[in-house]
Amino acid sequence: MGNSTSGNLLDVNNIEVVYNDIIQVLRGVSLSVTEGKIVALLGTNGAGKTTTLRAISGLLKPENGLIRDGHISFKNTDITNKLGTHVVKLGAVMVPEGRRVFKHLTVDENIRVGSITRKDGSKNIRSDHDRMYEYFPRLKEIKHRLAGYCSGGEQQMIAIGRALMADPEMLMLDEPSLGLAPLLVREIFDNIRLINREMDTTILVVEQNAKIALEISDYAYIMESGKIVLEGSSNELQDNPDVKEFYMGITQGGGRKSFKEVKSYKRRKRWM
Amino acid sequence: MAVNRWLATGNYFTSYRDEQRIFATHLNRLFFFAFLCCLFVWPLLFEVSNKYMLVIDNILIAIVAIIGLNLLTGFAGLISIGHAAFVGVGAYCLASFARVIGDEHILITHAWPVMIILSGLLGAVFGAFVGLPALRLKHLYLAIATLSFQMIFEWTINSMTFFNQGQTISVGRVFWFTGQVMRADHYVFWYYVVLTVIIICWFMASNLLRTRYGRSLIAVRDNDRAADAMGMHPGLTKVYAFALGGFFAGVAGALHAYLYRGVGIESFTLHHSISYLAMAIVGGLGTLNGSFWGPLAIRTLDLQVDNLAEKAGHIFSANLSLATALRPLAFGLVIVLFLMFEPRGIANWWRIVKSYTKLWPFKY
Amino acid sequence: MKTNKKVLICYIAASFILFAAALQPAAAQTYKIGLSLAITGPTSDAGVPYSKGVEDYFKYANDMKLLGDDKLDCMIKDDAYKTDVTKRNFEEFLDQGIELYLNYSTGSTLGLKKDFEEEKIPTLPASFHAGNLDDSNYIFLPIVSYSGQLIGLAEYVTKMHQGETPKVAMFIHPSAFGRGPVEDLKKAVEAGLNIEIVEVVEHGKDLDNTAMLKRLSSKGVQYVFCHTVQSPVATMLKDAQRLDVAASKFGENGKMTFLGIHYTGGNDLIALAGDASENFFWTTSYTLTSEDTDGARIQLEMAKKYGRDDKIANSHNYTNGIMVAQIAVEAIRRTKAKGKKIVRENLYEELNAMNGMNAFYPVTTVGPVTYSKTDRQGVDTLQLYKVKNGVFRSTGSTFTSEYYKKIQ
Amino acid sequence: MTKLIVSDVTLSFGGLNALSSVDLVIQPGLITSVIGPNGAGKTSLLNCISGFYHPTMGTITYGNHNLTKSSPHQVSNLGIARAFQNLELFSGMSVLDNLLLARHNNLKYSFLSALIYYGKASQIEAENRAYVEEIIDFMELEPYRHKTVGSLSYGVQKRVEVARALTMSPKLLLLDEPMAGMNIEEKEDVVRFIVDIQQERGITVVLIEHDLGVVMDISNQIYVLDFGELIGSGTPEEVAANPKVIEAYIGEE
Amino acid sequence: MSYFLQLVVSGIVVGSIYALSALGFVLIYKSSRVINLAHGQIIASGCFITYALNVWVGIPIYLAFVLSLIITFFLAMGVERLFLRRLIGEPIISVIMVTIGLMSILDGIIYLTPFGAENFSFPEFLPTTPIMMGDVSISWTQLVGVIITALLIGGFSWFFKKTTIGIAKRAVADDQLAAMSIGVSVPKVFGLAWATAGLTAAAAGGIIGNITGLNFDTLHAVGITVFPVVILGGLDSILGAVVAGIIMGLIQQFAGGYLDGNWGLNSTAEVLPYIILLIILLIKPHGLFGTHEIERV
Repeated sequence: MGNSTSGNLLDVNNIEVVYNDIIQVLRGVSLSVTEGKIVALLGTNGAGKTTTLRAISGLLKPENGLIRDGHISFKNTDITNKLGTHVVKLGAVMVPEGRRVFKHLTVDENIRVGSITRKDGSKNIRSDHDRMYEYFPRLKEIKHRLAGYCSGGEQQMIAIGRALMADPEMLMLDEPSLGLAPLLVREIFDNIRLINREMDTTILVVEQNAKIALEISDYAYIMESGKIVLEGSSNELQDNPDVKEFYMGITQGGGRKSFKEVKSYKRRKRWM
Repeated sequence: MAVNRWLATGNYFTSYRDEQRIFATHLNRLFFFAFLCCLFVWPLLFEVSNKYMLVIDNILIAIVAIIGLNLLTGFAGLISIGHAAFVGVGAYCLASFARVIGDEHILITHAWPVMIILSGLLGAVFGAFVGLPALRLKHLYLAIATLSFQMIFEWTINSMTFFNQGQTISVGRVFWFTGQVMRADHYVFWYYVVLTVIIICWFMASNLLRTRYGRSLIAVRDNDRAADAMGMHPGLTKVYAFALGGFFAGVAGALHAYLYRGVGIESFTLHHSISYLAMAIVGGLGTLNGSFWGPLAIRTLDLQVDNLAEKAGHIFSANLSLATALRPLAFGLVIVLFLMFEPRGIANWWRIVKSYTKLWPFKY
Repeated sequence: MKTNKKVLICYIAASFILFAAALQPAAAQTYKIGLSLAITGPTSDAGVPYSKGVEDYFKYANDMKLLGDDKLDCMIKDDAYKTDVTKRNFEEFLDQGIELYLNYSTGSTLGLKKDFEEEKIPTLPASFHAGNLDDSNYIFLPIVSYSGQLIGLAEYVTKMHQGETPKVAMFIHPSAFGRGPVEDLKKAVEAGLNIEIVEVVEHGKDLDNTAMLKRLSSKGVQYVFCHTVQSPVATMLKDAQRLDVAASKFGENGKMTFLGIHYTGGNDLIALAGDASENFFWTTSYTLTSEDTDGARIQLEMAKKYGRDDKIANSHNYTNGIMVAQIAVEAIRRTKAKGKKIVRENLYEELNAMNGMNAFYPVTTVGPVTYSKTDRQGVDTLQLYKVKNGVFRSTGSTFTSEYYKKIQ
Repeated sequence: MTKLIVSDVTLSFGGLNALSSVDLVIQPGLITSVIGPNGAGKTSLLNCISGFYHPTMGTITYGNHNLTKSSPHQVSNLGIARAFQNLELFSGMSVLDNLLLARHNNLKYSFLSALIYYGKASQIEAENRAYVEEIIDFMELEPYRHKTVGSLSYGVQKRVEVARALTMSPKLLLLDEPMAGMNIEEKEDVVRFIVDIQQERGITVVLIEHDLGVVMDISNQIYVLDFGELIGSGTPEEVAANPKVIEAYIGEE
Repeated sequence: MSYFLQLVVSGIVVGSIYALSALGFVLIYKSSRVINLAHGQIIASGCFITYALNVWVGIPIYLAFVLSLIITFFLAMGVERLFLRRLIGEPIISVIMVTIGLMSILDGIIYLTPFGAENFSFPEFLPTTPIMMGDVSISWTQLVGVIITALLIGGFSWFFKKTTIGIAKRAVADDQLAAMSIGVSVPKVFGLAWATAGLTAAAAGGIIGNITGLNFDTLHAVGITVFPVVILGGLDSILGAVVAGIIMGLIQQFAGGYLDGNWGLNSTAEVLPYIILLIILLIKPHGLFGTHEIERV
């Protein structure tokens, strides 16, 4: 199966992931990413989105996780349970959740270290390095500051820049909007779209903020408790009433329901 | 339906006070007291050689010290590479008295329970002092600070004439109601004393752990910032943890001095500190019953390795270095293997055994 | 058939019992001796050859039937230089029923002194610390104490030194073992020994002694008395060579002559210090294998017989171990010869009687062992050795320390 | 009821101002929200109030008490409790133990009494256990009572975080993004708890939150921070209409 | 004055040896946050390997030295693979205790060799006449030792600052998961850290062995003596190791030179580093150059 040619950049086929040999997090997840597109993976907390990303990028091991069933292929190469290094070398890089920059390294070093797996000469690396500063001009100003002292938005840019330095064909982003102010979220997502267009990088983005994710993506999957429950082109999903209600907080009337009302409704339920 | 207080099955709690009991069922309590009785009675029934009684006494004293280390390192998460120095402070408290008032003074020979408590208190004071850097230092830096105190302690004892420059300071034989405890009864007598001390210490420690004074230790270990926000002064709590550890160590030190009838620096070196840590780890950090398993395991291992080394020495008589190598090899391997395969120590095996028998006679 | 078998078994058993009973009075006895020492841990470099010496000599005594058909069983236990373990070993030996005890370190000898008294067991330590003898009746030093050795050295210096009062520094081990003789040497000076003690240095684990050597040299120190183990002495000698402060012959003006007592010298020092050990003076009561003596020959033969390598065979601590074993065997032999039972009290008596006509002459020492109720230091005679072309050679004749007797 | 007054507070790290001259008043009995873009200094402000940071300039007072130089445990002794943004739970302990720990200040018995666990100590401990149970009930944490906190889902952990702060029986509760990373349903739950805390228990709440929807719905008073400066304040309606706030925060949509 | 200068020179010599020994600690700590208490044993084995190659096998000393660096490089890598790999992510105390266990195991292994109980010394291969600079003298052995130290330390600081692999090693120390996400092979980095630490340990061992002779006690005591140096320098700073090493070297020399023998004090060089360490830590809790944890509440 591993070498079947599907035309997709990434194929995830019915994978099951187990942590510590007992806790099953993914129960048969399948998805595929077509080259050059932005694909969004949406879902609530604990649905298994992050685990899916980690399974793809070979980062389950540190958390004691294992793909027990199913397989993943990237560029028609089987990468099931392969180590992170291997996957990065093949061209799929993940930006982990929660802006995990190297706090004690400077911004410049953070970006530079992203090129660790590259073998295509220091010239290319240097030109890519400069290009990162073009994408994120803000980072150039704070080049020599320790990344740990940068703001959340800056850290997210560093993390993305760092991942791009590996010259990936596919970039995976894990909740880039987490804990960021609305204005920044927009900026980050604009950047993502830009990267997709200018660098021809395929993007797989995991998000909770369904609204903005559906806005920029071409195709989307929705996960719930370890399974894909819905998929479709982003435009379709945007109009899906269920998606609207459960993931975007928009009632059927089109308006937003007030949290206070929810409160009194639920309290009534509580007393009943 | 009547509450069944004998077995865990059908034993439900009707008040919060019930839930906080040390013994969940009467059966537990019964077993515990039966076990205690056995501990007290067996030396009367069997003839034990002095050597083995000494070994047993030694294990028991180590248990007292390890209860302290476990509170400090296991529960409060403060690594101490200077526990032998704390034990030494207790021993040298007694030795100082012996130097000043003479080793056969009535205070030492008759009022020995007072001396033991006094040594504990001095250990606590010293512990608190050593713990002061905890107000500022964290993790490894704090561990190394305790190492520094160990070194300073050794140097001080070694160079001050008051402490006989580290040479043995002798401590007199004590009196009991039946008169002076002579050589023949010495080790058995101290067996009973140390056993009693352990029981008291165990009750004190387990009581402490179900109150705010014990919980605060665990809080600063797990998350000292949150502990701060909960209203505990993280620094002072750590200092208090050191004092607590120092108290038990001090008591152990005084007992050691009485048992060996003398105090010399050789018993309180860095090597001993390391071996205390090993006991705590092998026993199981952060569990009270680990304090019993650790010393038992390590000291027994020591003994067995010695015997083995001797046998090896006979077989390879031309070259004793195999025997020489055995002791450190075995000690090292035990620590490493435990950490790699059972980082929660022997206490975890105990827990597993207990959970198997817990719902007896009903299984899951 | 069944009954036959039973009868047979009964018969065999009965004959065994009878046979054993008949043999009982003439049966060879085994005497138990215990040795606890540091085979591992600190000072194991001295402890290992020492233990081999003891072990080999007892084997030798058994093989050569020095005690007739009786056998010696010496239990050797490692205590890794820890007093606690020594105590445990000692208790075990007592449980096993030893009649004589061999101990090792200064710390444990001092620590167990009271037990020796209570148990009334004669003890021969490898530590020659003079303090071992205070308030104690049962400890017998095989040779003269560190203090005696050191004062002997000092007397040698006063005798050979030309010029004014020789200025002396002491380089000692930071422990009871090292500090032991310091006070005694000071007492000897008060009693009229003509040296000036400029400084007493306790060494640490230094990688460099420049500071100390420069300081001593600036204070005009000409002689450095060492009382420690080999390794720090070696480091110091190397530094002295580098700083060019080491004398090339005894008492060279403006330079320092290094002298040491028992545990500082021997082949280990030469092994560690190499060239720098040249011209180091050393005193002990033993014969060395680098000299052609009877003791050396017997020692080398014994080592060969029991398969020891050259290093052990030539170690002065191997000699040291042979020596204590010799005393033990001799005491037992004499007790037995008198037809007395081999028990602690009799051995103790016999040891105390080893003087005058009854003095014991071991093969590996430069003088006789003499013990009495008041003198429990064995060999009082010392020999001075000097490193020449990488080996220790004796210089001058044997001597005993006079001032040491005066201050006692 | 006591007012918390932050006046003219400046906080700088190595020349960088996290807060500059911030003035605000927390009225007792109300829900006050602080909003602002990431890096605006909201968490820094909370850290200043709860004693983790000490302002470079300015004062913070709570009633008659000056909190400017107080450390966290001193602040908590005054009845100011705090829930953290990045979970700061005792993750190896059960939910119950976490909450019991929060009662630290409310337990008054001596060390000796604790050693023998007799009389006062045992009585107070039992009372205390009962109180914790009440909070567990209030926050609907019953199913998780004996579970290790680390093994719970993120959403529940956040709830434990709030519950723990509440267990301290505070007069003023500081909540730092209690709803970050939650889906809408979970958010609704938390909102309900917050409103209950204020209305049923009469506890003053200071809330830091990104979700404007939530903030607008439940706050009585809103302060808006941007780059460490206060750029607007008032009722939800006032703030929503403030052009400066719209520009800095919501962006032009 | 020349006395003072001699103390300074000797202090720097001893200090640079401390720095080189401390460098091993720093290399390991910097990438894996492990403090290796068995470093003294690795230093000793490096020294013994050099000796064995040189004297027993008969390889020329410089070649033997380089070979021992290589052997120890792989030895340390093996140690990491065998013992520490499984403990990634365990609490500090476990890691400390594992290295203590390792210390015992290596002790045991060394006791199996002749080096355990016997003493040796390197054959002289450098001129034994000291180099005199006015009144101040320094031996060739010491000079060569200082030069090797300087080269190694310079090399490693460059490596960490300037090369991508060096930065990657620091990155691993910072956040393992993030490092893995960009394709850094964490196990490789840990192995490499131990290997390089082993290399420096062998170098230190070779130098110390030439100065003091081969006595196991003395050699593995260096491991403990270097502790205050490592902590004073701040655990993860190479510059810190150098500065702290030299400070400690100087302190010990001055203590030996000015305190000992006066006021009844003796072997103060043994204890003074610890006292000074405590004082400095109270003022600077992360050592002189240690990284402060960036904590955000």
